[in-house]
Amino acid sequence: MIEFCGLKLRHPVINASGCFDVLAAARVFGDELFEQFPFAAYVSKTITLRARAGNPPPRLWESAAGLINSIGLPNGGLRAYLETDLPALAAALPVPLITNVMGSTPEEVGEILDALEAEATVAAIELNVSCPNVATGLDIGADPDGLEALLHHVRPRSSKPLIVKLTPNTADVAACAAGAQAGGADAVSLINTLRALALAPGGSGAWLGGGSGGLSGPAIRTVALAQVSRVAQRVTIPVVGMGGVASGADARDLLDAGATLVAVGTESFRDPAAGSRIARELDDGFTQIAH
Amino acid sequence: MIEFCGLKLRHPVINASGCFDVLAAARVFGDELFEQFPFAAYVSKTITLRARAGNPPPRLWESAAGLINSIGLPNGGLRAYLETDLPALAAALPVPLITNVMGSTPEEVGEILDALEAEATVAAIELNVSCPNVATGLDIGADPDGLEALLHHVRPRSSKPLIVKLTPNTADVAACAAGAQAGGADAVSLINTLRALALAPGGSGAWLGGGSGGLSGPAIRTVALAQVSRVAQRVTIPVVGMGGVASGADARDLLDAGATLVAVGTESFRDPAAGSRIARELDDGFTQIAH
Amino acid sequence: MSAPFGRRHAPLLIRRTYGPYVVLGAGDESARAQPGQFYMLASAERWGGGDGERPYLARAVSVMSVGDEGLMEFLLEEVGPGTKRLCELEVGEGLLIVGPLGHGFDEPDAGVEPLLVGGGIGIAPLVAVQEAWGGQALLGFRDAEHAKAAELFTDPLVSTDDGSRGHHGFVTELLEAELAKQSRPIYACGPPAMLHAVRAVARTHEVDCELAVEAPMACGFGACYGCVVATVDGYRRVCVDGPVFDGAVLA
Amino acid sequence: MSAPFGRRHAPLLIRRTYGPYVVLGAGDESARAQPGQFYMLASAERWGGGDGERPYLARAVSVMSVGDEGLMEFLLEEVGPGTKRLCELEVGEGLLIVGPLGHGFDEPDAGVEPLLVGGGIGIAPLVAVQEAWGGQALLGFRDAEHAKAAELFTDPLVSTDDGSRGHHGFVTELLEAELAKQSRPIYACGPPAMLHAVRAVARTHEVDCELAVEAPMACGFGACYGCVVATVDGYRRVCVDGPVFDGAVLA
Ligand SMILES: Cc1cc2nc3c(=O)[nH]c(=O)nc-3n(C[C@H](O)[C@H](O)[C@H](O)COP(=O)(O)OP(=O)(O)OC[C@H]3O[C@@H](n4cnc5c(N)ncnc54)[C@H](O)[C@@H]3O)c2cc1C
Ligand SMILES: Cc1cc2nc3c(=O)[nH]c(=O)nc-3n(C[C@H](O)[C@H](O)[C@H](O)COP(=O)(O)OP(=O)(O)OC[C@H]3O[C@@H](n4cnc5c(N)ncnc54)[C@H](O)[C@@H]3O)c2cc1C
Ligand SMILES: Cc1cc2nc3c(=O)[nH]c(=O)nc-3n(C[C@H](O)[C@H](O)[C@H](O)COP(=O)(O)O)c2cc1C
Ligand SMILES: Cc1cc2nc3c(=O)[nH]c(=O)nc-3n(C[C@H](O)[C@H](O)[C@H](O)COP(=O)(O)O)c2cc1C
Ligand code: FES
Ligand code: FES
Repeated sequence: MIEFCGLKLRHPVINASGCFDVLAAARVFGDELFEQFPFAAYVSKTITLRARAGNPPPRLWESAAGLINSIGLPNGGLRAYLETDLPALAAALPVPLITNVMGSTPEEVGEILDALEAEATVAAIELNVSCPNVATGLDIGADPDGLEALLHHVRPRSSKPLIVKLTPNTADVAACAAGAQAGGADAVSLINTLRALALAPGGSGAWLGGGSGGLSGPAIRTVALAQVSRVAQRVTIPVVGMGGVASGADARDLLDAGATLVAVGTESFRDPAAGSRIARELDDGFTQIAH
Repeated sequence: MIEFCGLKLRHPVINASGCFDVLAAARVFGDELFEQFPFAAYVSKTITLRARAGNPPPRLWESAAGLINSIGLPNGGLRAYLETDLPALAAALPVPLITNVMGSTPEEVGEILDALEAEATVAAIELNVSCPNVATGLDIGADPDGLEALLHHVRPRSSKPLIVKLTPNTADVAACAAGAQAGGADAVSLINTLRALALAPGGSGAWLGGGSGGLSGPAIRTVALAQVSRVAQRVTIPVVGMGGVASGADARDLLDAGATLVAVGTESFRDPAAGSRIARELDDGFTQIAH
Repeated sequence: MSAPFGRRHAPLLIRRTYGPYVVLGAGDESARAQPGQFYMLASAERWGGGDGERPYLARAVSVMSVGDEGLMEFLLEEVGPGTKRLCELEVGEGLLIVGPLGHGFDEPDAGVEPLLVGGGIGIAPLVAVQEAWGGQALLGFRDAEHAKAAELFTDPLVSTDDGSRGHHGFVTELLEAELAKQSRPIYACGPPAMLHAVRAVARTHEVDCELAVEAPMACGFGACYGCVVATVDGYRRVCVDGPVFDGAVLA
Repeated sequence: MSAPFGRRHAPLLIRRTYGPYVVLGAGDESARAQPGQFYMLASAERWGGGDGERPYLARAVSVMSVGDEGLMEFLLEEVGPGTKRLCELEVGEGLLIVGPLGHGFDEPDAGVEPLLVGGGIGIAPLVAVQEAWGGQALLGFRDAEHAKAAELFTDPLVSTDDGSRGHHGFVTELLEAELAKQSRPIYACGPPAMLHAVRAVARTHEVDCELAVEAPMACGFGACYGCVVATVDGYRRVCVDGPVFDGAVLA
């Protein structure tokens, strides 16, 4: 049993937000999905106040040992989440639910937190601060002081554990993590995708319908390890490490670097049951070391 | 012929600093190296005021489609460069020489620029601003205002074309590029390596003797493309694009994104003549498109 | 029927070629695919190290045929590093498979023989349709070499772009001719331009058409939201809401 | 003699095994290697997609033997994704090669028969030494299975860690015994601990020793400064200043 922000988890492997739609997967894999549920907690895709259609396709580009996505956070909006998804998740999920949310203003974030406050199904909240600031074009979480100010504003709106999902597109991710902690975060998670670009073969501009995108997968694994290590050395709150995890050894590295939990994103695309495999490999690793 | 900061170059492919030691390569490959010289200009490894031994080994870690290095900028220092390397380079090089320099203070940089001023062999200077700031631990080039201030200080010390090699470990590389231009840079080059970490198998801490390192190679290709594109849209000075270039198509992407020249780093390790191959593939691409 | 959860290892049992196309056969006893469903395929060894240091993700491939005891056959055309690696596999080497996935073709009403309109590699799922429910196959290929894959069908009508085999011209011309004889529903799969033309023909002739569409996919089971196609109801994921859509629903 | 500039393609001509070791042979007519030199090797196809999405860089491999008309033979032991891929290559598949590289062993003085001390895969360059200049081979292996590679030498003395063949113990014990009979220079290659022990023995017996050392390499031609080893003159690049160093020079 692992204790994380008051949640009791069976093992340290959870999914990365936006990389596993448990309701779609249940349609595809049926009950077996829940009998062999791969994650110790389930993190939802990012929910926004209003519905978003997401970016026009193409939304994917395969790069060297990685994937660029420009999905654009499609979701039905807060109301649809409360009315449709949450009851379905409450009925189906064998593990705690962490709801990932984003807002383009502190007010928006606050409104979402207020609405989730009454929902017992929501065990914790992950706040995605990789949303671009309209004024600067930078991620709102890229600036330590701005991040701390945002948290001072929204933190009082929720009594649930609050995980801040940091942006990696910053000069000093450890300072951002410290800002999040100072603002009242209960944990931080990282890394989100690295800003990346793919051009269409033949010189006709950006390939992705949304312009640029975010790089994930093994390509970013060692960047993730560096950022997690820096952050874990700086903050005292727990850290959820992610980025390119594909094996128990990769997960072990993040734990060794100071993470409490590890999240699996892109690897689940290659292997839907990757979460269980990685948890098992981690466990085998422990056993091997113990012997 | 390509015109870059007053230099006339045969094609748009040069080497990335620290990724081709022409004097060592001449010992290995003899005259053939110069007969088939792969680059249109030659960029030296970073030179510092005083000699540096570099980091303790191991200095390399292979990652997914990439390489992490922690070389630590070994070099004989400015004096040895002037006395030993420059005359050898002047005698051997069939292309213009760009000398890459770094200093931990503006005074150090200024001193190096002064010394190079009299050297006719040095066609241009590349200033590496990825050196960590002792106070913050961040790269000195990570902050746009700091970078502009540094340049205001050192720019008057040299009449040679000055290329500023930006750091990618920043929230807003375009703002840094704009700072460099405002400070008087004649061109910018990017990307340098992404901060990355590898742990030794078996849980015994950092693998690299220098602790963390920098990620290069195909893994960072699409991150480089995103940064080059952003920078080229922001500045009016020429841009040297690099990061993961392994083929003419990769080089073409950077040129399409707005670069004037393309630099090849890690790919030369796999194929010492990669520069010529990439220039040829680029050329074939042009011809194909023209037909 | 739902797919077994997770990625499984299946040795390659069959490999044969039809002109430039490669048939791969692997056993998947635990699953039975419906016509129009697909699998995500990767090689078990050395998936990577091709052009641009790819492939990395698995590739979506339609079920071409469901044999006895869960033998699945796939038809492949080499277009990039992923299909190259799959096409190079030898019998005895391993595949990693996830599936069957997606929403396939609807079974035709009793007694109805649909028209199966396929273009190029798009013929693959139509082999499964014909095996399951019959139907008249109308197949368009670049040339006679590619048209060798017509052998996979019973009594197909063939067109080629260069006239080297069958009708010289578009497969939609064969379709027009058949519909002129008898109004029947259409099941189609092929390149976007062909599907577009098929939809126009279906509209004119007021017949139903079901189209199997493609989109770049990362996961194949609804996890990444990457494979969307525009429909009258907004973006839909091809992997879970398709790959087969009613032609009237696509935007 | 300098190496041809650039990376070349060489088809694999020979593959045979000695216990767990694999010999690969490829033609490189334009070059002749000196004993102790090495090549950077990669497979021409599918270099990547192994454990951790590696290999990516080429791998340094000693020249084991230089045959007629530039036939180069290499001896490989599988220890990770790069050597795994190389060991799997089949005759006719392609290698990408850069070399010969590095500073090899110095030719012994006329009439001097050196002692060739090899441990495990470190025996590879000593085969080339014995072919070129003779010498008594003293070889240490884990067990009899590994010791099958002793066949590559003329009249070797063998030790094994488990005593399953030859002397039960360390190869340095064989070395002590030989030096007790006759003082001769040493050429050695093997794991760091063995090289350390060999240096100590050489110092005690006041004989010269040349050691071929290893370091992780990215380029093999002095470009990356990644492969340094500490010497009495500071860090030196193994790929251009070595891989063979005078034992007295290493720090
Ligand atoms: C439901 C479904 C069923 C399918 N059934 C079959 C089938 O039965 N048989 C079959 O052969 N194929 C089938 N396909 C198509 C097959 O999945 C693709 O051809 C395959 O994924 C291509 O991979 P590749 O590596 O060979 O080529 P890629 O290099 O991935 O290129 C394929 C196309 O993708 C684009 N592209 C180029 N580079 C990249 C990049 N870096 N990242 C992303 N896109 C890029 C280009 O438009 C290119 O033409 C199906 C696809 C779907 C969605
Ligand atoms: C001059 C020279 C000559 C050589 N001659 C021979 C020879 O004749 N025959 C032969 O078989 N070998 C030879 N080697 C050794 C050979 O180059 C290595 O065994 C090979 O590079 C290992 O690659 P790999 O992918 O198989 O294993 P890797 O996975 O690269 O592992 C090899 C070792 O590197 C470390 N390592 C693990 N992961 C990584 C990583 N991600 N990045 C970097 N290091 C890692 C570990 O210590 C591991 O034990 C020689 C080496 C040198 C320098
Ligand atoms: C297709 C895709 C969609 C994603 N969607 C979200 C999202 O909605 N919210 C979020 O916070 N992160 C999202 N991410 C980022 C992941 O949660 C994760 O931080 C990142 O992918 C790195 O992990 P990985 O390399 O294991 O994929 C997404 C990533 C991918 C690849
Ligand atoms: C081994 C190694 C050494 C490097 N040394 C330097 C250096 O001395 N100065 C510098 O400005 N950049 C240095 N770099 C960074 C490269 O110049 C280049 O910016 C980076 O590697 C990205 O390009 P690539 O992916 O083509 O290698 C080095 C990179 C590598 C891999
Ligand atoms: S391929 Fe991932 S959602 Fe369809
Ligand atoms: S391996 Fe690059 S300098 Fe030796």
